[in-house]
Amino acid sequence: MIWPLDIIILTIVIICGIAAISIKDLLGAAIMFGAYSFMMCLLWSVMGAVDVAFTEASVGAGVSTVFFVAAVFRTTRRTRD
Amino acid sequence: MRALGLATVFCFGAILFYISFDFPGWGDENSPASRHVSPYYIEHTMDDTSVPNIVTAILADYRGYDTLFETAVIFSAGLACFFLLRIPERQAPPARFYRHLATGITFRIEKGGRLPEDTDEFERIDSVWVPYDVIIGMTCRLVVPFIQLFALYVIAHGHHSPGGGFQGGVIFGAAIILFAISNNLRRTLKRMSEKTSALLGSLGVLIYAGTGILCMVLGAGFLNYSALASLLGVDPVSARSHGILIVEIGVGIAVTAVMVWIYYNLSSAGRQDEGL
Amino acid sequence: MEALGSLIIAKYNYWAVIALLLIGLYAMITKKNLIKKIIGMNIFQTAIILFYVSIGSKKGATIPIITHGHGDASHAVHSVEYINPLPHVLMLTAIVVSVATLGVALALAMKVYSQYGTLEEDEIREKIMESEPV
Amino acid sequence: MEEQFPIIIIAVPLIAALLITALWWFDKRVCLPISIVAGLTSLVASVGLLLQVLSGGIIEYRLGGWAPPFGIVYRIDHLNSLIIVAVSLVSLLNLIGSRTTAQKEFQEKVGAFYALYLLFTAGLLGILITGDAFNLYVLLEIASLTGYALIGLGRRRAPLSGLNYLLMGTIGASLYLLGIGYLYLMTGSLNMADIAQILPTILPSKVIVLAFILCLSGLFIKMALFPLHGWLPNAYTYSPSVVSSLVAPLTTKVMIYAMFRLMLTIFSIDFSLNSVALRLPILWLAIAAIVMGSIMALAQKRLKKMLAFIVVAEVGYMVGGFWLGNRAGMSGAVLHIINDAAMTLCVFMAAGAIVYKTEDDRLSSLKGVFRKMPVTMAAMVVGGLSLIGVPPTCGFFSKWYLISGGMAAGHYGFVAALLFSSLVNTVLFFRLFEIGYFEPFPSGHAHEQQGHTDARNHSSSIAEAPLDLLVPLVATAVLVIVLGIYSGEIVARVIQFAIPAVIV
Repeated sequence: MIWPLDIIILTIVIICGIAAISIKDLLGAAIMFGAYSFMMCLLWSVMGAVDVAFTEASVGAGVSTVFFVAAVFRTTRRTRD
Repeated sequence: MRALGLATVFCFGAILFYISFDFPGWGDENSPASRHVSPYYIEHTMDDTSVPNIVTAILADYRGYDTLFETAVIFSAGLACFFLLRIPERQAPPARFYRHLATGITFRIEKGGRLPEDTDEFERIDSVWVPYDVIIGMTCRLVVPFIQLFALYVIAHGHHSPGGGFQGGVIFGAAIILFAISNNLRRTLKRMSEKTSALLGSLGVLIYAGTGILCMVLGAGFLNYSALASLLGVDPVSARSHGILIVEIGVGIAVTAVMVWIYYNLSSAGRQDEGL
Repeated sequence: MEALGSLIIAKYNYWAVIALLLIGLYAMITKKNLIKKIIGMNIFQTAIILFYVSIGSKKGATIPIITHGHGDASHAVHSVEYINPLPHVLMLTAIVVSVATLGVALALAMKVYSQYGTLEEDEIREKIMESEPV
Repeated sequence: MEEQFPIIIIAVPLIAALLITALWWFDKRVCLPISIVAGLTSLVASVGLLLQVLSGGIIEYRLGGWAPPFGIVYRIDHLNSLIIVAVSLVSLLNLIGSRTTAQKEFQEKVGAFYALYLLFTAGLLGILITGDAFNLYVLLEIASLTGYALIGLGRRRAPLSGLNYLLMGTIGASLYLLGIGYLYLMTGSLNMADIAQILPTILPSKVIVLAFILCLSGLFIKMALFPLHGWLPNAYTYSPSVVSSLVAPLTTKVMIYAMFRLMLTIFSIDFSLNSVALRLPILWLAIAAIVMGSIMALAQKRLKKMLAFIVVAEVGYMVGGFWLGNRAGMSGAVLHIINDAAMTLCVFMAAGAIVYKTEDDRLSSLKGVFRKMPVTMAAMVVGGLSLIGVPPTCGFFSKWYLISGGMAAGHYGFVAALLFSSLVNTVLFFRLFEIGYFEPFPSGHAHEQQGHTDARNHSSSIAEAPLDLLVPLVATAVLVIVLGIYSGEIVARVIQFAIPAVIV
């Protein structure tokens, strides 16, 4: 556990989280959410939770993002907030 | 509404922030969480189950019942997506489009006429022109087997390294989803139909639950893998290790199938045609 | 000053959790777009997962996979050498639950879209008012 | 065999759901028989378990053979064994009645419906039986996830209300998870009994108080306690009838049980009632729930929505009963969990039968329904009288206990709210009976003026719901009365032991 690295990644995670909910384009938001999940996965592997990080990398950053993109493709990209 | 939401959020945050000062420090090895139950797992896992990866041991054995229902949760998600979205084909479409694969020419057949499903030269598409890229399709096709091989490794090696049924299953499912994205959904459905994925999904959870029932029939409690010792011909500790492997395989099958199943329904809005 | 520094190091992870919880909750309460709400829900869930993982971490400990696993029976295992594995197990479950919830939520959102042709909550409400007066 | 009853209750519905999903691709007729067999097995095992508890006291079942703080255990005492019987019975009755309506609503997807139904039941039974705080979360999620899907396939506004329910429900479950995280941080354990042993050594602690509040508010969202009830009315109104008659009697009750388990086993009853200054605020919330639920029910023009708001009011009854903090109130609340499950099933099933026949649940379209569907409406009358609280139906007895609990605690606001709600229920149901019985059938004007055969035949012809719906409906109505007659027995032999001895 290296705490400067930890703080840097935490900051990126929070920025990605804010970006994901404030981008005015749903496809962009979905991709930002993927980035958020991937950063979260890095954070957990820094903290030593390798199994959780592995799962998050495959589930959160992989399949969840695909589901989001699929749903956005089948509905609409438009959003007003 | 926005102001009210902000106010709620800030109150909630302020309370959480105030209470956080009473927490034990982060990473403190003397915090109650690290002192009470968890040392038992760290110190006894090898003797109890002979699995070096403590997380796998707890996941599939000490708290195996949780994991059974976690698999059931993912299974019910697949079932729920099917239940909500699937639109069964009631009538034939007015016209069908087929693409001749070698030349890329599209044919249009009216009034319910159709080409045989198993032809290799033509593929069915849903509109006059559907984007199609040979390079991407071919590359992904080449990559997919390697990803699947890695997934199998992750499932099989979960005892000794990070990984296990969930991770491996999701990776295996992701490989199939990659194929479906880079080629198209119809071609994927030919290789792994919806029925197959539903059957595999229930088979996976059934392997898990069935192992539990088998232990029960053999005279121990539900999910007590040490009862498998007589069946497998090993000592009870190794039997636990083998039991963990069996249920991890079940989880892997279930998660693979369900991920693919959810993708089928989400990407085509339940029509199961060309997909993304 | 010294005390403040150690306080921050001991707590900043929990504060980050709180920040993420608030981001998720804020999105769920104030955003009108259904997909945005679902993203907020997911952020809320991952924040809780981060909280559990933070509980599990231990200074100076290594990942919870026992080295010298087989063969070297004389090697005693000390619990201070390994990170607390229990929260990791719980959070594996929680991650899987969150992706399951996500799948169902997206399926429902797609059904809503096919019904009303929009994902904005206020526009949906207008359409409901037009189509079915109580 | 007998020592395996606890797991049979949960595992049989789970495995049946898996089998249905697999077999239904080959033959669609297998779904209902498999489900009924599974439901019946589960019911038999739960009755057996109740008898075991009655004769031998608390039962502990170790899953995987691991001792309590390390593995997961089931812990069955008088409280949950009684509610398990009620839940599996309600689920089975509704299942028997589902054949025609489910076929009509879901057509090709009926197999998926039965699989989700059984998973939902297994999840609720698992919540009731478990002795592990985190395990409760997992089972809570399985019950909710299947619930969202079942509700989302209704008509009109159903997908939207299903999604709303999902968002609210996920916040609720996540708050509960966060609360358990706080507890784990301070105690290092997840087993309920173990946490309860550790807690006194670290009290007083602000973190524990917050953990308690977080868990409670998560469960409050899940049980739709006013003002967090926003998701409930629409979800229950627009869901398919067979789903609302499953979800409405069970979800809120099981969540109330979870709240009581939290108060009783994890945090001790003394801590929850006295150490935290939550008793009065929650009592007032319960009173608000009763009053507002009743008033909102009065304003509704649709039958199912009116019943949904009555459910909101009933949640207030039980929450209030537990937080009164005396023996009469708590016994009343436990008894009311069971009675309310029965009577809500009764009225929702009757409403389902009416909707099945008339395709419309607006109150104004129910004219002459007594003549058309006499058996259904007879059951509705029994359910309605029970909700009002008329002896000998079961609603009277639990309400009696609740009121005497309120008197004993000196909390007259609660008593007044209960009486007010009974009054409103009287108005509601008698309005319904009046429309259904006295107002003529829409074509009845001709009958009055010309008085001839045509119109008369039309208005008096019986068009009853199908028999497979009527039989369980009548059985439920009988159950409502039987429960009322034997309620003294139930309290004396079971519920008495479910309430801790420190409560007088």
